[in-house]
Amino acid sequence: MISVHLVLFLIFGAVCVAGAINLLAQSHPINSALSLVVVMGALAVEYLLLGAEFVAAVQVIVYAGAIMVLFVFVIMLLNAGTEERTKGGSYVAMIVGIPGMLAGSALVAWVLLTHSGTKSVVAGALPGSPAQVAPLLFHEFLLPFEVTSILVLVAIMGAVVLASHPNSDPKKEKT
Amino acid sequence: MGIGTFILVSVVKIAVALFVLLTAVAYTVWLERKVVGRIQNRWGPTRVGPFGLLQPAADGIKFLFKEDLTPPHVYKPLYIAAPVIAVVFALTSIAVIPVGNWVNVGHIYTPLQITDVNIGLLIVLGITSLGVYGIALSGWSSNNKYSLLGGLRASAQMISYEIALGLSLVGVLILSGSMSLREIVQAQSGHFLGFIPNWNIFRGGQFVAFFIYLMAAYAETNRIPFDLPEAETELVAGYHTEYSAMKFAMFFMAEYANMITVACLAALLFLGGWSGPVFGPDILQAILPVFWFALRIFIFLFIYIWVRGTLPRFRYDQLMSFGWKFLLPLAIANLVITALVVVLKG
Amino acid sequence: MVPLPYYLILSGILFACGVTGFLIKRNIITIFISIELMLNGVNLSFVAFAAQWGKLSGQVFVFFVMVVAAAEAAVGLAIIIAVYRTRETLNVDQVNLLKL
Amino acid sequence: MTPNLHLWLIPLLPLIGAAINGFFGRRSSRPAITTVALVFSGAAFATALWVASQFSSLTPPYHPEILASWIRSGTFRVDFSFYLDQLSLVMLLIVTGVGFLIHIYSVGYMWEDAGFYRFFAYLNLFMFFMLTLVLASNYLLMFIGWEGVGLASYLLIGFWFPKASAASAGKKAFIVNRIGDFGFLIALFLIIKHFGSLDFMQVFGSVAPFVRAGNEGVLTAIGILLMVGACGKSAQIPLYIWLPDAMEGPTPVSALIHAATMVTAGVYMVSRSHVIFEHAPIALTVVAIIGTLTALFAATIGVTQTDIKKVLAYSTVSQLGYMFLGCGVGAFSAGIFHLMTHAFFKGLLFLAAGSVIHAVGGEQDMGQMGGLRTKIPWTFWTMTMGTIAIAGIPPFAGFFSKDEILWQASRVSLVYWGIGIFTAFLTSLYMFRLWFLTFFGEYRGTAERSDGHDAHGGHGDSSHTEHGHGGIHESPKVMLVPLVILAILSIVGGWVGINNRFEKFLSPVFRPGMTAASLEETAAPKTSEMEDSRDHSTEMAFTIISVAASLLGFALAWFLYYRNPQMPQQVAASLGAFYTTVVHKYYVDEIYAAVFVKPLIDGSTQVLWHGVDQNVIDATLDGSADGALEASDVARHMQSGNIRSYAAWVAAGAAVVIGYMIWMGTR
Repeated sequence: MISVHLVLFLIFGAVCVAGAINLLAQSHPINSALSLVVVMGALAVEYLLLGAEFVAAVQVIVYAGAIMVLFVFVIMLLNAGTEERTKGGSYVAMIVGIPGMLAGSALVAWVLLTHSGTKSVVAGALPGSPAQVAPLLFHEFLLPFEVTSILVLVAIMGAVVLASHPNSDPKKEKT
Repeated sequence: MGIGTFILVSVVKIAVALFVLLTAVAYTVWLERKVVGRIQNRWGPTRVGPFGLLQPAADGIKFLFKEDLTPPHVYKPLYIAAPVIAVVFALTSIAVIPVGNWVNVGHIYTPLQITDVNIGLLIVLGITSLGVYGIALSGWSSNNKYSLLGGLRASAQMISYEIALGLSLVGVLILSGSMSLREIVQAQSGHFLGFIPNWNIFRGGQFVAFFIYLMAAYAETNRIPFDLPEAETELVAGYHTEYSAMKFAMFFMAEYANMITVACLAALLFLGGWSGPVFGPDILQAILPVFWFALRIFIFLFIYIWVRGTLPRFRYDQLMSFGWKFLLPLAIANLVITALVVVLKG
Repeated sequence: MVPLPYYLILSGILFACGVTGFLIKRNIITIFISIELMLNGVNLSFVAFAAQWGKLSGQVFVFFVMVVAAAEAAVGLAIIIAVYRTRETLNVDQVNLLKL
Repeated sequence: MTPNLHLWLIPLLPLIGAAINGFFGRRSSRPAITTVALVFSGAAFATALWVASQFSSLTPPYHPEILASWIRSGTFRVDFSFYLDQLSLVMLLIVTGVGFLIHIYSVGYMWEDAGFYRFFAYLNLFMFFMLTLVLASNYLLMFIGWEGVGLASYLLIGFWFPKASAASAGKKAFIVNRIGDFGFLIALFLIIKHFGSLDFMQVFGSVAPFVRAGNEGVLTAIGILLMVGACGKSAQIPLYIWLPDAMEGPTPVSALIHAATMVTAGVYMVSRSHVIFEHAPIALTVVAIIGTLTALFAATIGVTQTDIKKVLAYSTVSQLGYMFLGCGVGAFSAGIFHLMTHAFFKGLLFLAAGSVIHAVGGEQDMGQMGGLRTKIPWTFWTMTMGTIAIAGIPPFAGFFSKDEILWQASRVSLVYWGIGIFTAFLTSLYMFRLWFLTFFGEYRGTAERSDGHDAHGGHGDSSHTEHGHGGIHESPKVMLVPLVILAILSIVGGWVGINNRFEKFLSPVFRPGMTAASLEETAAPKTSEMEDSRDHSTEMAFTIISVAASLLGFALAWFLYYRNPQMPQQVAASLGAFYTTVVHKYYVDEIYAAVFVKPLIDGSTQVLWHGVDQNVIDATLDGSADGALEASDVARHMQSGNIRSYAAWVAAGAAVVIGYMIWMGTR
């Protein structure tokens, strides 16, 4: 089963990377969004392999099922076409950003490969079923939980205020 | 059992489940036409076969051989992908639905269920929530204002009602203390007060939740009275205006498959699953629960059709305000009360 | 048995892709999507570390990240809509009033 | 124990008056302003009198009064503390008394002036600072008063600031005083450095051992620097030049500040720090020489002046010279004595002169006066008293004090005495010259042409306004009353000095034994046997000689300016160059302008302004500003308003941070 685990990891990891690359390659935002959905789905499987089944489920339901739908919805609403290649733009992003990003990731990769030991995790190493996650979430992390709830409330109100015409019913734009 | 047998059994189960499901879909369509016909004082399909029983097959063949034309201005990749997505997700969710007890076929002891995961319910919810993409993308990619409006409506409506749907199920989860559909069903076994079955709708007092679930399920499946995405009178056919032939059939299948899925969930969560009087020889003991389960599904679907034949359509803002201002608070209240009861009973 | 660094490197790749998308994309929505990609990469590393140290806290953190991401998506998309209404474009290079 | 005298009340009262008049005077009526000013200055005077009545009961006659702690750093501490001894008591009475009288006088004199409230606010302010100066119990507080009176005098000299000459005169006074204050400050620093305190008693107490430790040089330096300060304030050579110009101010100001009180602050300061001077004979000699020279010098100038106030101004300078001479020969009590009497008669003379000027409608040139005797009898008689007093004819006040000083000077060196006698002769000469020119002969002025009775002192004094004035007339009562009082004082004021009562009264302050000892150090040995042998006879002889000198001066004045008034021109012509030199005040102002002022201005303009300020400081500043501009012009391109470039910077920064942390971690 070990090999199966590794194989599954590699397969879905490849799917993840492919999705990410596609996200970059596609020039149409909706394709990017969908490829991100693919990435999320594959990540959910990775979570399952790690045993975090509840996380995986929430990943699918909340992330892929709600947030990304919101993205797609907005893309449809604005009917965003393929992005136009404006000249000028930011050369800094190319000159500084890309090398910086590459350098940073190279450093991180080097550290991971050399200093993080060779500890391995078996499939389902840490069973994160709702029954195990719930106590943690509602006892130890109760305060953050409530705070995030308030955050969400504020975010909803802010979204309504931002996205609504002064003379229109906010509900339609909120979704 | 070894991995080989595991894979074999899985494949067999998948094939059977798909066959049964698609057949059910086809005959749900037939059933609907018949029942609505009777409600509207018509006969419905009668020509093909006895009582028009072969009508679904005829429709299928028609869909298959009809010209599959693609309008010029559509965004092709998604236009093609959308129905596939819709039908795939609709069919996938059947994978975790148990239809009966464990059975012993030959010397293989296996559940009547493709796979039993302990978060089955969550998986179902997730997959159905992904089903939105099919409709939304179809609406958008077909580059047609009717379709776009339909798609927007559909996605907004489905996201809104998902919340009420999920919250209405939480009460059941609290009662049964598990997310595995099988365990939920087992938690509803037995009777109380001598004869009343131990179903959540009775015992757990989840009839409010059941009502909410019913409403939300209609909305989720874009059925009357919430079928605004495909409101013929205003949007021609909504998101699948531009679709024809097999693609259209895929949306059709997806819709009815979703109906069956929600029916299964309703049966499993509220109506005690496949529990029922079991007697007779082993084979009968194996079959009877499936029968009881199918019966519940049939009743549920009948209500679906009945409602369709009866009720008019909502207005869109009515739909939204109904979902957000009525169902959602009701579901939350039900959740809180259930939780309190469970805590107080210890 | 999968060595933990694999997960971490996968998450790193995803994060790097997100950064790159942020850098090379001109469409606000795409940039926003890249941000979500970064968040996903981080989540993966959270879960992986949770598995390594045997602490579920890591997974709980993922929930918080998701909630924050949801809030961020709501507000951010609202902002995008507002921007589109006012400037009729989604190209960030043309939404650069924030200069001296 | 000694009763609490509440000395702080005395300076405070005028301050309150100044505040009230200064803040609310603009909108209040003249009677109200008058009331405030007079009430508060009078209250100060009354308090001073009460203090004087209590004074005999004080034991010891040194009465410190610490009000608040001001500076505490380590062992060095300065308090807001007043103290009272015979010396400060005398000064207190002079300042408050004469000040009060002049307040009264000013009411009449300034009545018509627009800046009525301003004038009294300044006057009260001056009283406050002067009293602070007098009552201070340490050098720093004294310095505050010192600067304060300088400020008040600046404000009052430039009282008619629209007139350019007045403004410049004020500035001149201020600047010249700065020079003196500079010396004073350095002296204070030296005192702090070597005595670690500024409190009079502590400093004076530690002087003797300090000298015994062989630091007489330092002490001499301190003394000379103090003298420099005194020169600035008291208009001594070489810093006297501001006083004549100060006559631009209203006449009461000239009387109060530039004759009676402020200019004597230097004398007070020197006598206050007599201990230092007694232990620094060289400094003492310097004081004496400066005083003598100033007396003679100013007197000679005074003879030739034609402006009545200028004459009085130079006479003031010369009289101050007398005082310093007295201090310089160790006869501090004599100096203070002359200070007192001089306050009486010179104040009187100035006020009378103001009355004269007021009478003839602002004319200050004696050439335009004459024959006023009958027209303004009160002024005439009071001025006569003052003249006789300053001329030093017994039994008037001036005689006693001047005679005392000359006598003490003669005990030190006959040179001082001789010059003093000659100066006395010159003094009576120019004073009687003024007297004759003003009140005798026939009227040479043109005041009749004007009419109307509106323009009084204020406008009259500001000689640019020559408008309406009703003939020649006597001043109002409010101006005459102080004249009379001061006249009486300048008659009897000297009698307190008969057989050294005044000196004995002050003896607790200036311990005569100490003085004698210091004199033995300073003067020639023969002075010491003067003490007993030819003491009384010689004193009589010297007295007679000085009186004779005064009478001679009177006679000469009578001969030149009354019997045959055309004579002076011939004399002047015969004197020729010397006369012109004296008329032009020995060209001192011009010399100063050439030697100090012009180089200073040029240096400031060329070197400091154009050179240092513009080319160095401004250049540095502008350069740095431009550099910052350039740098930020480069850096500002980071803020392109483009989200992606921001993200790029973030990414680069993140890479740097990661690298740093890895480096730290792997090290």
